[in-house]
Formats: sequence, structure tokens, C-alpha cells
Amino acid sequence: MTYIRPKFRHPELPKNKLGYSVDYYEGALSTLCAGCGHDSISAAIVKACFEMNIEPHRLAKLSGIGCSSKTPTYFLSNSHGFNSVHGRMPSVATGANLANRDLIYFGVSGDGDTASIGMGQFVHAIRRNLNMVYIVMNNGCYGLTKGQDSATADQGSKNKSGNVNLFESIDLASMAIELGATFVAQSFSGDKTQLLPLLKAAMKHPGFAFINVISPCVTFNNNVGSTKSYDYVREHIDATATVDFVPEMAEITTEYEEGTSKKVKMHDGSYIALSKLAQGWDPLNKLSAMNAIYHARMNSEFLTGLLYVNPDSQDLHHIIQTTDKPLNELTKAEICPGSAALKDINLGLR
Amino acid sequence: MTYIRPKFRHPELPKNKLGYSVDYYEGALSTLCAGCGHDSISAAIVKACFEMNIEPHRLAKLSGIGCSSKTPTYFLSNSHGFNSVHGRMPSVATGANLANRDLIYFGVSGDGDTASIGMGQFVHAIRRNLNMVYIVMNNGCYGLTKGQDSATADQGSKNKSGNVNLFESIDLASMAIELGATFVAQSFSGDKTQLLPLLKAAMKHPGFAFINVISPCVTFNNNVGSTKSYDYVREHIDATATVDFVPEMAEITTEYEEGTSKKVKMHDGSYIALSKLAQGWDPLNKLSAMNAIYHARMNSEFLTGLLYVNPDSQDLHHIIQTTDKPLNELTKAEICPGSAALKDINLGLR
Amino acid sequence: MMNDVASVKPGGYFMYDSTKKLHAEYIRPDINYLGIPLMQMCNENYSDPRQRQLFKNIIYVGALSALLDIEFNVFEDLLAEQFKGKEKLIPSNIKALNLGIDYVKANFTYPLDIRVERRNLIGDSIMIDGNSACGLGAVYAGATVAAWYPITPSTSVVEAFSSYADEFRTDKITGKRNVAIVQAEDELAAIGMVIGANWNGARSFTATSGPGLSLMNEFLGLAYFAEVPAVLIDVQRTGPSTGMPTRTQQSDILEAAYASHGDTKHILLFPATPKECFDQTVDAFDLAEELQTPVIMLTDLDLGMNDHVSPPFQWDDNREYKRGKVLNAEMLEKMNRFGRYLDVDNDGIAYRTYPGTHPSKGSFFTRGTSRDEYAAYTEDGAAYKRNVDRLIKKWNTAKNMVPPPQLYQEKNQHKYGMFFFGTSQYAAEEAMDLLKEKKIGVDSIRIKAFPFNQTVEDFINSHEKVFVIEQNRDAQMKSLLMIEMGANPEKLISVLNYDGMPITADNIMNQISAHLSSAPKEAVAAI
Amino acid sequence: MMNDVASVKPGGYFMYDSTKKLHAEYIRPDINYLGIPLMQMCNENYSDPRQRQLFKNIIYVGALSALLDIEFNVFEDLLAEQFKGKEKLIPSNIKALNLGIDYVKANFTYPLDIRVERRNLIGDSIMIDGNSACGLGAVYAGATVAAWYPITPSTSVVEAFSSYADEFRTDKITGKRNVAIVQAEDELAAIGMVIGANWNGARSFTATSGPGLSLMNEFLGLAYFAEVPAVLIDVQRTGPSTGMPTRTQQSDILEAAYASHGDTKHILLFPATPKECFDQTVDAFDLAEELQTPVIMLTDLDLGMNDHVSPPFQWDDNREYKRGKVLNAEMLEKMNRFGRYLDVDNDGIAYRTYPGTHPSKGSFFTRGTSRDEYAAYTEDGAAYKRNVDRLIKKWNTAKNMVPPPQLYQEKNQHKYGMFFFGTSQYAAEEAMDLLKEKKIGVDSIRIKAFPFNQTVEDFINSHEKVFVIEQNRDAQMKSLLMIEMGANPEKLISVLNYDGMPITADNIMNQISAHLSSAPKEAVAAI
Ligand SMILES: Cc1ncc(C[n+]2csc(CCOP(=O)(O)OP(=O)(O)O)c2C)c(N)n1
Ligand SMILES: Cc1ncc(C[n+]2csc(CCOP(=O)(O)OP(=O)(O)O)c2C)c(N)n1
Ligand code: SF4
Ligand code: SF4
Ligand SMILES: [Mg+2]
Ligand SMILES: [Mg+2]
Repeated sequence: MTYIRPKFRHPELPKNKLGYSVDYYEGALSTLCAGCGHDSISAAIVKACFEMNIEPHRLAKLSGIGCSSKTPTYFLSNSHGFNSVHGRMPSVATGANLANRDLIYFGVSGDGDTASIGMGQFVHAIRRNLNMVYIVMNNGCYGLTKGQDSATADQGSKNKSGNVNLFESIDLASMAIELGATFVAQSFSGDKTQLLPLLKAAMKHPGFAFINVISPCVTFNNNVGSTKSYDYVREHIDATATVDFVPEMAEITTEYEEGTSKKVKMHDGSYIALSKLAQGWDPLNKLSAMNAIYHARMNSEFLTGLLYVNPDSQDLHHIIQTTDKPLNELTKAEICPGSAALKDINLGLR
Repeated sequence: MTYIRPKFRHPELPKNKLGYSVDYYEGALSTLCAGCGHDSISAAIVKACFEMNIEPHRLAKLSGIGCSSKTPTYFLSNSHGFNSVHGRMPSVATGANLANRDLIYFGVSGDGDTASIGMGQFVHAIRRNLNMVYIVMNNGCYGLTKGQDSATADQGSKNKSGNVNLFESIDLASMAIELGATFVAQSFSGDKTQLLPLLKAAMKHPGFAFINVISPCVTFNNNVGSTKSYDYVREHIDATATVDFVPEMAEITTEYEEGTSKKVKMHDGSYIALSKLAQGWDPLNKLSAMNAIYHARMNSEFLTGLLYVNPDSQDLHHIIQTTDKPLNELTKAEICPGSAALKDINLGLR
Repeated sequence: MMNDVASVKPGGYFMYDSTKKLHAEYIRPDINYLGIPLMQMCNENYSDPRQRQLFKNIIYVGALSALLDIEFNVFEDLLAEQFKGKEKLIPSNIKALNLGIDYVKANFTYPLDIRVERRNLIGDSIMIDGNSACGLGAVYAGATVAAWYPITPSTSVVEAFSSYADEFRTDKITGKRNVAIVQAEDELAAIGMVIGANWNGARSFTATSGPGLSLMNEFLGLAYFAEVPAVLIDVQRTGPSTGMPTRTQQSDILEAAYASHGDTKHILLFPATPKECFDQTVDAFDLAEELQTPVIMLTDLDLGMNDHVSPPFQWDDNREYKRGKVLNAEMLEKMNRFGRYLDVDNDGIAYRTYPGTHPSKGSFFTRGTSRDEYAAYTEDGAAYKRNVDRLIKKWNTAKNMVPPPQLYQEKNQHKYGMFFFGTSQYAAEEAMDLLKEKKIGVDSIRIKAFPFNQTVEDFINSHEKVFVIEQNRDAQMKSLLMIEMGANPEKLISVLNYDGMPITADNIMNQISAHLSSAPKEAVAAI
Repeated sequence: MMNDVASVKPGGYFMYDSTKKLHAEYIRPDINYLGIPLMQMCNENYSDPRQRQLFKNIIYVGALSALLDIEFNVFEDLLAEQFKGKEKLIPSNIKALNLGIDYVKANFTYPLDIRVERRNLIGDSIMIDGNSACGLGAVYAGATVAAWYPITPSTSVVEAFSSYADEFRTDKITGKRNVAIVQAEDELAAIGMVIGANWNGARSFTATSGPGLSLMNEFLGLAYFAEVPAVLIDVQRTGPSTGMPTRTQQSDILEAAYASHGDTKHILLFPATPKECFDQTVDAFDLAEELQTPVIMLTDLDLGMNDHVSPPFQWDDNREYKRGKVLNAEMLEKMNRFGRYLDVDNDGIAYRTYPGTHPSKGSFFTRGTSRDEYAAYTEDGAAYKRNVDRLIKKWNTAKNMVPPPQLYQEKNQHKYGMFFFGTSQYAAEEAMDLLKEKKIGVDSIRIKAFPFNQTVEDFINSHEKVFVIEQNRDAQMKSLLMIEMGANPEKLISVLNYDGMPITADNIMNQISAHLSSAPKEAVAAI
């Protein structure tokens, strides 16, 4: 059941440039377990959209199936949403994006939804550099079906039934980089300070922007043995880079000292500033990103921040040279060759 | 139609230890296009099995759908074969292997069969370290359906219809290493000298042994624009390592000079000797393998040889602790708890 | 809420949240109202909105327990079980329960005249859910490979199998197991593994629900055509698509019967009780191996997830596994030429071999493409036709191998028949009594399997009308009766329920008597 | 070979490889034998075994051309087309042709009395394959997004769409295209993309064959239940499983009609000619959008891949695309509350909106789970039932929107009817003539769509027996007639062919006349 959030709020809430206050970006009241990491991410999404002055109806939210995939109900109730089938959100998002290149596509998935049943579609959405934000709310388990291990569960961690996970875990971030993803970031649901700028940067990225967010499942994965539990992550988090997203319209200098930060020019002219907390860090270099991830993994540390970005990213529409006008707006005159052309075709087939 | 190869051959053909001559390892006459790279690989498989003294009926050959997936008909006619459905051979192989851990599982797939429709199953077979040989006969196209680009077609290469492939290609080898594969090799169908020892090593590897073999499609992918064509590969091949497989029973010193070769002890006690042709090469080091692949790729070179091996590989049965006896040989007495136990169960459910 | 009020039987009780006054339209003179200000109590006792929502239900349960006089320690046990490992959540729940109890004690005469009492009337019957029974059945059936992907409401089938395997299939010293259980990456992989394992001579199964079944279509067609055994337990939930995952239905029948493109059909089993889940799971493996084809067991959420009273399980230690026509090395040695798809026994079932059996005889290629009797690829139309015609012969052979239907009378004697299957049994049996009270005589049949056998055909033929009871919208079982037996549709009267709740006896009785009173008597007689 | 010999009509010719002498059992006195030592000629002229095999066919074609007097330059043109880019292979093929020709010239009286001649009898008819016609139809229908995965025999549908798009949808200067075509990673992704694009207001389609259709089951159920348009062209090949990918059949009917678990059904179209492929592709998009549901067009290999003579394509420039009930910003502005699943017009079809339409009105959540009229998730049984009952109402609405059947007579007048669809038309029309010659009078109907409308029902009702002609083993269309219309199975006599070759007129005629002569006359009269 979906609880309807009481509509009337504080009238003096600050407004963004479009004149909307933050509650305009909220969704229905969450029915997830109290304390679920996914809710924190939803809250960050609400805030990011509010601060970025996004027209909610110009954004489409898509998801698969899972607790994580339910969250689109809990943010942006003025956006169209599509809760598709398990593991297949990427293809639905691809079709939607092809139909109308002018909307923002915001995809939410889970680690089960992406790393198991959805692996093929995930890989190929990356390969096509589909212009979308793709968040995995990663809790290392199947929350909705009551806590089985997912393919991102760390080897050796325990699930609720006390069983130890025996398989090597899939590292979605390094896999995405390996596959040529043009924007790869990691964060933690409890770290809104970091999540917010990453979300903003992702929404501005003209291509596939992947954010792998560790998001503890309080019900099934918050036991001591699990490396995806809240406490574990808090202790082992290793923020190698903080991102500060600076839209061009109001450029401000970064808060970080020269020498510790690196600006990356985004395709739309905006910048991402990265502060280099890790040694030898180069967000434009795939191999160094992979290396950093490996080394963190070996130290059981979780590397967060913007790990890799390709500022020259060209999305699917560029690759296949779709016309600029959204395809769903083309009129009959623009797409139907008409009877005269058909006569010629008939002649050619005699 | 399958041509039946005339059975009677040269009576003085040399015999292997089991007393079989090489023709005992052959299959039906190939119906592939004359010159197809896949046929060369089949020939190498025949030779490898002959030289390794494999009992053909103790090997099961499995495949998906495609020209490549047809090849199991063309080798080892005394082995059981399973030509399953497109992209799903890994799951069938997994089930087969679980049922009887004592056979050798030899999987053949194509780049379409693996990198597109089969991506999810490929990834998860790797993750489970299924004990099998997994060969991709990689021609960068869909041979059987008449030449469409596959996901391993190089960006910028042309297919038969003259269309340029616009998408970044998937590098199956580096992806496999990234995902934790325990044996990853690359070769070229035209290079039997290299292929043979790689095949032998793969069959001895106790885990998922992946060989990505460039195998030109003479019909649809042999035009100048294609980087998977025979001529192109011959010119750009970069053999970083030659493998010499040495079964323990008859150990021989490698032909390579000290200092240029490295021996890796395999789980079953046999050795693989690698000659280090590339600088800084360490087949036990994932990152160096990835680096080498990247650099070769940047130079449009194709790195062949055994790229990575984990000598401590433990296969799926070890991980889930299956009993030693093949499951398909367990008798009722071993697996049926019987009526007495059921009475207790009933009591517990009152 | 209108529906809720309407559903109360005259003289019954209607309990509601009295925080707001009940609208006049909800007031029925013939029932009793019990108002409890649940919302108000929550607001007074909790500040967090989520807590207010959550504990409302618990207060309600507390109130109910006082009204019905349920033993309090039953709840304590349940809570202890529910919150194992999170014991700190127990006291707040106990508090909520007491809020409800106290309100009842203060405001109503309690307990009511209806009670819940601990009784012992079921003899040696057991209480268990169907999924656990299937899991246990698979252990007894000698299944050694299970591959699955979690999905409500089927998840507990393999979970039960796994925990029984912990008990019965694990070497206490080495920890090694006489079983392999793999959580697959999706349902396509799960059924692929099952096919691979069965091909290789291990008994293997999977369990899923509707969406998983849909994903398995391609592989099921392969298993049918390549003739590889497979056992699949489909615990049906309310469809279509994701539907209502926590509600029941019997609506995967058509999808299961004809899963996959081309001329494909599958053996189906329809258990009605946990005991049948156990028995039919064992049967399913025998049938799959004897017939070398997939067998799909269709249970449902109600049977699978809820505890049911059931006769105790039984096992005959002399029962041998029927592994079907499999040639071993010795047999192969004696043979001249092995033909995988030769109909040697004229029953449509050919002989197979497992990989690894014999050094030079018995190898063949399993494939989804057409082939001749010796398993060689062919595009010859005649060979193709021989093969698919043999599959029909096998299908006819199957009719007398699957579990026969249960007849509720020695001789069919009434004009009308009642036809049902699966969990409709509970309501249908009750409906028989209700109809008898109304002096409506019906014969009854409960089928347990598809394809149908002669008994089913006779039942249909010997009645003027047959009421076909099913829990789906599209009368899918009726479709099978027409397609497979050529049953005349005019005879088959559908009695349907598809709102996600198990069908009730009242519902069946009402639909049947409504039909009988509306149908022009003459027309009926004329048939 | 026995079958081959048997299939020759009296007085006809039997051409065979005379390298070995023909066995006596193959000799029929009533036919002519033309022996050509093909194998021997190959062995003499080629050394490589593969070449020997390959050129045998070409020599055969050469011989045939001399016997039937086919113009030689027809072959030259064909070879030039076939080996474009590999011109060096042409001379060896020409040589092989000539080997055959020379042999005939030296050994037989040629040409025979049967000839192949260039004629011009087809007026303004055109020659084209059905797949190209579908591709062109999609261009005219205004499809802008195509997603597909290659599979024989459907591959050329999207390839044709793409090459027509090169011509008609590409800006000659910028190279930008008014279309997006994506080769998906598999069929699950292809149909997912189609659903995503249609949800977002673009006309989108995919093409596949049986195995792909099986893989699309889950998504098709989503589109049905969430009410998203989708167009799917299934070019049927011989099943089950991989079957015979290069042979034809009409055997995906049941799978397509009820694709997916739960109570799901889909609109089907059955074109018979390239012109109908073109027309129905356009219709399919209109229907999918008007009905907000998947529309599956079932063509087959014979129609899809082979050139057929067809009436020329026609397009009415005044024809507007029927985009269905879609609310724009202006309409939304005027509305009070938008209910995505409200049955405003009482036809079962609700109003939808595209994403991005209006800042504050019209947004809703599309989902595969159950929902109320305002698209909010619910597990309320009553709301669920209202929703799926509305889908049935929509289904009934569809009956009068899909292309009506073609009747071959103004008034049904005979006792017997002939019912067919798709490519059986060619043989069925010929069979009508044959039956007439035999003085067997039948009325005929060709259906073009599912669900059936009243005309179909009337046709069945007004005949004692209806011969249902289909190219599959399991009489799948007959099943639909029973399930959906309650047609009496006893009336429906199946005329089947399923060996992978298109059904022939002789076959139809023989099956019908065999049935009529065997059926006890009295029994027929009594029905
Ligand atoms: C085809 C199919 N198979 C299985 C399911 C059952 N199912 C629903 S959600 C889910 C996994 C959810 O895990 P994840 O994506 O990690 O989300 P979480 O609940 O952990 O946020 C599964 C297996 C389904 N809905 N559809
Ligand atoms: C479900 C399904 N989709 C599509 C096909 C058609 N198909 C057969 S083989 C193939 C691709 C083959 O490519 P690859 O694996 O690279 O093999 P190759 O022929 O190049 O050796 C396709 C698309 C199929 N058989 N099944
Ligand atoms: S089960 Fe886990 S993932 Fe799902 S809502 Fe609860 S805490 Fe979140
Ligand atoms: S089409 Fe290409 S891949 Fe297939 S057999 Fe011919 S050469 Fe080989
Ligand atoms: Mg999860
Ligand atoms: Mg290929």
C-alpha cells in the first residue's frame, strides 16, 4: 500500500529558480523498512533535483523490480515513472530515450536487479552509452525476496540465515569502467554530502552515468558478518575524491586548495571538480581508476567518489545520428514518404 | 546436412597411449564455408584431445547456436554433444557439470552467442568458476545469420554490407579477468602451434578456462575494413607469451631459455611454462594482464597467449562442497532418507 | 469499505477504526459493530508516523485476541519467532498488543460468542505448507541438483529442499553434500541448469512463479523437442505480469501447458494438499524421466505458502525410482546400432544414454533442431514429421501414466458434474455439502494431471453440464478440456474466482445455483 | 527417395543421379525417367570433396535449364547478384551450369514439353517478399524506433526498414535520421526497447521468429497488463525449439495468442500476401496505439523470405495515424483529476499521457503490479478485478476494430465451410477450384485477425462442418476457435500440414474429400 504524504507543508520553504519548494520534488511516503538505505538515496535525489531546478515532468524515472526499484514511487511524484520487470529496466530506458532524447532518464536498480538477472542489459546499456543516470542501490542482498545473497555480496560475508557467501563478488564499478562506461562513481547512502554532487554531475553527464551506492538493508543485511552493513561501511569507507559540481551558469571557485583538486570540463560546459585525496589519482585515466579500485578492495576498503569520467562522452543518439527533434514529436509529413514515392517503389518491383 | 566422413583411413596412423589414432577423435565432415576459421579450431581440438590421450566418451561437448556452435558436430564423434539454445550454453554446462563432476566439459560459443545474448550466463559461469573449457570462436560478426556486427566487432570496422560499426567493442578477455576468471587465454585460429598447448592447458585447468580465439569469417568478415579478418590479424598479432603444457607424468624441460620463461604449477600437478615475450609480464598478476591487454589494444594489437592464470583455482564443486562421487551415480540408499525418517518428520509437524 | 461491510454474514461482527465516525451508508441493521479508535490510540502512543502505521495492526490484533479469547502466549511465541536476533523489538510489540486488549476489556463485553480454541481433532494429520512438502518430496525423489532464482511465492521450495538436504544429504564429518544447489542468475539459467543436469543423468528441478515460467519458455521448448527430462514447480500467484505477488490464483495453466513456440505441450500436475505436493513431486521425477520431457507442477500461493492440515506423509521403502529407458554400457555393448530417437517399443518413448557410458557406443548429439532417428541433423520433411508424430504418440502414452483423477462417487449418476483441481478442492468439497442441502445433486471429479485420461472424458460425456471451477479469469482449464478432448464448450459452465483470494464454497454454490435457476429448463433437457 | 518417386504425377518426369543404377523398386511405369550421372561428372571435373558436393547442385540446375528451356542470361544475372564482390567465383559456376546443359544436349531430346517461359500476365502486380513489405509498411506507418535481434527468417524485416529509412528518413546534408534502429543484445532487450519507446510516444516495433517470441513472453505480459502499445512481427518457421529454421510453418499461434503467464491475451494479425504485409503493418501500429496493447503479426517463412506476386502497394495520403487516446497538455489543463485506468468512454480503453507533457498534471506510474484507476499500487481484490474485467471489455471492443475476415461468397450456402488464414490462402484458393471440379461445394472464409468477430461466428454457425486449414501439427487455430468462440469441436475438421513445406492444394483437396467420403453420411446429417 502506498501512503499518501500529507500535502500541506511549511509555506515558507525556500523555493528554487522555478519557484518550486523541495516538497514539490517528493513522492509518496515510503513503505520501505525504517532505516533502509534506499530511503536516504531517495532523499538525496529529491534534493539534487530541487537544487538543480529540474522540471519534474521533464524527467522520467525507471526501475526494475526490488525494494530499490520501488523507490521511484517515493520521489518526484510529478514525473512519469515506469516500474518494469526484473532486470530489464535498461532496455525500457533505451527505448524511452530513443523516443524522446530531450528528457532526463533516471534509472534505479538493485544489485540483484543489475548484477544477476539484469547483467546482460546493464552491459549493453553501457556499451551504447545510453544517456541516463543509472543508480544501483547496492545492499549485497535480495531485499524484496527476503535476504538471499546477491552477486555483489562479498565473499565470506554472512547473510541473515547465517550462511556464508562462497562466491567472489562482482565489482560493478570496475566492470563498468572495463566495459567503457563514461561516468562511474561510488558512494554510500549515508553520505549525503558526497551523494548530492555526484547525482548532479551524473544528471549533467551526456551519456551513461553509473553510480554504485552502498545502501544497507537493515532487515536482512545488517549483521556483523556483512560487509554491506551500515557499521561496516562507515568504518571502511575510503573517500578518494569529493566531487563538486559547478553548473556553468554560476561558476564558483572550488572550496579545495589548488593542487589537490582537478577540474573536468563536462560536455555541456559545466565542470566537475575532484579533490584528489588518493595518491596518484587521475579520473580521466581508466587504468589508474581500476588500480585504485583494486587496491582499495584488497584493503577491504570501499572507494567512493567519481572514479572515472570521459569528458568526450558521446551518447547513443550521437552514435546513430538521430535527428535533433525528439522522434516522438515528428509529424506524418516528416516521416511518411507518401503515395507518390510508393508508386515509384511499385514500379521498381514489377 | 551432415556429410559422413569416409571411415577408412590410413591404417598406419600413429596411435596414442589409449591405442586410438587421431581419426578416432574426428567428427562429421564440416559443412562450414571453406576456409572458415572455426574449422581450424576444430582441427586443433581434435589434435589436442588425441595428444592428451582423452577418452572421447569422458568428454562432453556443449554449445549454443551459431556457426561456431555447430562445430562440436565436427570433432569427437564419440563424445556426447549438446547443441542447446542461443547464448545459454553456460547454464546447460553448469547443470551437466553438477550432475557428473568426472567428465571434461568442453564448451564452444561464438562472439554473438557469448557477448550479446549470452552475456549474463557467461559472467555467472565465470563467477562460479565452473570447471570447463569455454572457447569463443570470435569473428566479430554473426556468421550464421549472415554477417551482422557482434558486440566484439571493433569500433570503426566495416561489415559485409559496408556499414561501419559505431559501438565500442567488448573485450571478452579483459572482462573475464576483471570478473575473476581463473584462466584466460587468447589465440588465433590460424596459429595451431599456439592453440594446441593452450587447449591442453585449458583442459587441465581445474576451473573456468576461457580461450578467446580470433577466427575469421571468410564469408562475412573478410573485407579490408574488418579487424577480425585473416590478413588483419596475421599482421597485427602480438604473441606475448607462448605456452608449453607439460603433463607431470612426462616432464620435459621447456624449449625456452631460462629467464624468458616462467613455470606455473597447475592444480593437478602439471606445469604451464610461459615465455615472457612482453616486458613486465606476470601471468599471475591480474593488473599486469589487464595493463598488457589495454596497451596492446591501444596499438591495435592483439595479445595472444595465456594472459592470466590463478594456480589456486577452486571450482564450483569445491565451493559448494559437493561429494566426490558424481551425483548421477548416487544410489537410492545414499540419497533417500527412507520411511523411518519420514515418520519423525510427520511427528514434528503435528 | 463498502465491500467489507457487505461481506459480513448476518449476525456477524464488523470491527472498524472508530477514530472517525462511521458513515451512515456503512450501517447495516443485521450486524454488530465494534468500534476501536485505532488511529487515535496510535497518535496518542507513538510520535513517528511510520510507527503509528505499523503498530495500528498490532493493536488491532491485540483487540481481536481479547474478543476471541486467543491464548496470549501464542502471540508471545510468534513474536519471539518473528524477531529472532532483534529481541529489542519485542517489548514494543507486546505493548501494542496490550493497548488493544486493554481497550477491549474497558469497552466491550468480552470474549464474544465466537471463539478461537485449541483443539485436537485432526488425528495424525500434520500442518505444513505446500512448498516445504515439495522440498521434502524432492529429497525423497532423489533429486540431486536444484537450480533456482528467488521469487515469491516459490522461494521456500528450494529453501526447504536445502534445509532438508542439510539434514539428510550432508556428511556429518566432511561436510560434503550429496546434492548441489545453485542460486542461478535468473530463471533462464535455472531451467538451463536443470536441463543440463537431467541430460547428464541427475534428477534435477527448479521452482518458480509466473514471471519465471514466462522466462523459461524457450528452454522448455528445447527440453520438449530434444526430449530431456526436467521438473519445474510453479507456485502460481495472481497475474498477469507482476500482478499481485502476495495473492493466489490458478492462472498459469495455458502458459504452462503450451510453453514455447511451435507445436509444444507439457505434462502438468495439480496437487491440492501438502501430502499431494510431497507425492506428486516424487511422481514428477518418475514421469519426467520415463517420458523424457518436462513435467510442470502447478501449485499456488495459498497451497505453497500457507500451512494446511494434511494427512501425514508416507514413503514405501520398496519404491524404486523409475529412471526410464536408459541404456547402460552392458546394454550398449550388446546392441548393433543405437538410435536415440527410434521408437523401439512403439510407445513413442525412445532409449537414451548418459554421457560417459561407453567408449564407442551410445554417443549422440542432443539438439533443438530437427533430426532423424539416429540424432543426425536433417531438414527432411518426412523425418521431421515422423519425429513430431512420435511425440504425439508419447503424449498419448502419458495419459495413462499420470496420476488419475479422483472421483467422488462410484458411479456418475447426476445430470450435473463438478470439475475442479488444486486448491479449489477445499471449497469445492464444502460446496458439495451446501449443494446437497439445497437438494442440488452433482457428481464430482478432481483432476490431478494433464493430459486427461479416459476417466475424465467419460465424466464429461456422462453429464449434461459440467461446472468447471477455476481460479482465473479466462477459464484456462476449460480451454484445455476443449483443446485436448474436444469437449463441447456448451456443456462446460465456468465457475470462476480471480480476485486473488482463494475461492470459497459459498461462491461456488452461488454460481452454480444461479446458473441452474437461470438456465431455461427445456434447453438443458434438450441437450 | 521413395517419397520423391511417389510424388510425381502420372506422365511427369523424374530426374535422378544415374551414377548408380536405379533400384527396381523406384521404377514406375507411368512416369518418365531422366538419368544424369551427376556424381560421376563431379568426380571427373573436381577434385576437392567440398567442391564436388557444391557443384552437383549447379550441374543439376544447368541440366534443368536446358530441359525446361530457361533463358541462360537469367542465371548469369542471378550469379552476378549472388557473388557480388566475389566475382572470381562466377566462372566456375558458369562452367558447372554448362556441364549440365551439355549433358542434356548430348543425351536427351530437349526441351521437354513442359517449359518455363517469360510471360507478362500479371498486369501491374509486383514481386516482393513479405519481410520487405513489412519493413516498408513500418516506414509508412510512421515507426520511428526499431529494435531487433537477428534471427532467420525475420532478419530482413528490419534490414528492409533500415534501407528504406536510408532513403526516406535521412537528411541528405547532415546525415541525421528521423529514425532510430538498434540491434539489441537479444530478444528480451528488443521487446523491452519497443515497450519503452511506445510508452514514450514513439511508434516502435520489432521482428523475430519463434525462439525470440518465446523469450519475449514476460515483457509481452507486462505490455498487456500495463497497457503499453507494441508491434511485433513474428515470421514463423518450423518449430518446436530451433526446429527447421529454413522451413515454414504456422505454429506460433497459441504461443502468440496467450504469451505470458496469468490471464493474458494478445491481438494477432495474419497477412497472406506482401500487400497485406504492408497494409497490416500500418494497421498494427494503429491498433496497438488505439488499444494500448501489443499487436503480433504472424507471417511465415514462405511469405516473409520468398518473392510473391502481389497487387501493388497503395497509400492514401489522407490517411492519418490513429494514435489512440492520448491527452495533451491542453486537455490535461482542462481536466480535474486524471485517472490513467478510468474507463471514461465505457469501451475498456482508458486515456494515457506521454512523459513530459504537463508540469503538474498527467504524471502516473506504469507498472506490472495491480493498481487502481489512478495508477496507484493496490492489492485490493475488487480493484484488481475491475481492472482485469475492463481488459476483457477492451478485448471485446477490439473485435470490431481488427481487419475483418474475407468471405468468398455473398451468402453462405453450402453445408461445408473452409476456413484458412495466412499463406494457406494460395493453396486454399486453388483447392476451391479442385473441389468444384469434384462437385464438392464449400463456402470459404479467410480470417485476417484475432480476436474473431461476428462474421466468423456466423460462418461457423451456418455450416455443418468447417474444414480448418492450418500448417501446424496441433490444430492451434482450431483451439482458438473453441476457446474464444465456444465453437463446437465436432464441427471443426482439421486439415493440417506440418512437414515444413507450404501446404498444397492437392493436399487440402485430398484431406477434405477423404473426410467426406469416410464420414458416415447419417451422422453428418444428424448434427
Ligand atoms: C523474473 C523475476 N524473477 C524473480 C523475481 C523476484 N524478485 C523480485 S525483486 C528480486 C531481487 C531484488 O534484489 P535487488 O535488486 O538487490 O533489490 P533490493 O530488494 O535488495 O533493493 C527478486 C529476485 C521477479 N520479480 N521477477
Ligand atoms: C533466441 C535466438 N535468437 C536468435 C537466433 C538466431 N541466431 C542464430 S546464431 C546467431 C548469432 C551467431 O553469432 P555467433 O555466436 O558469433 O556465431 P558465428 O555464426 O559467428 O560463429 C543468431 C543471432 C537464435 N537461434 N535464437
Ligand atoms: S528489506 Fe532491506 S532493502 Fe528492503 S526495504 Fe527493508 S531494509 Fe530496505
Ligand atoms: S558464415 Fe562465416 S562463420 Fe559461418 S561458416 Fe561461413 S565463414 Fe564460418
Ligand atoms: Mg539488493
Ligand atoms: Mg561470430
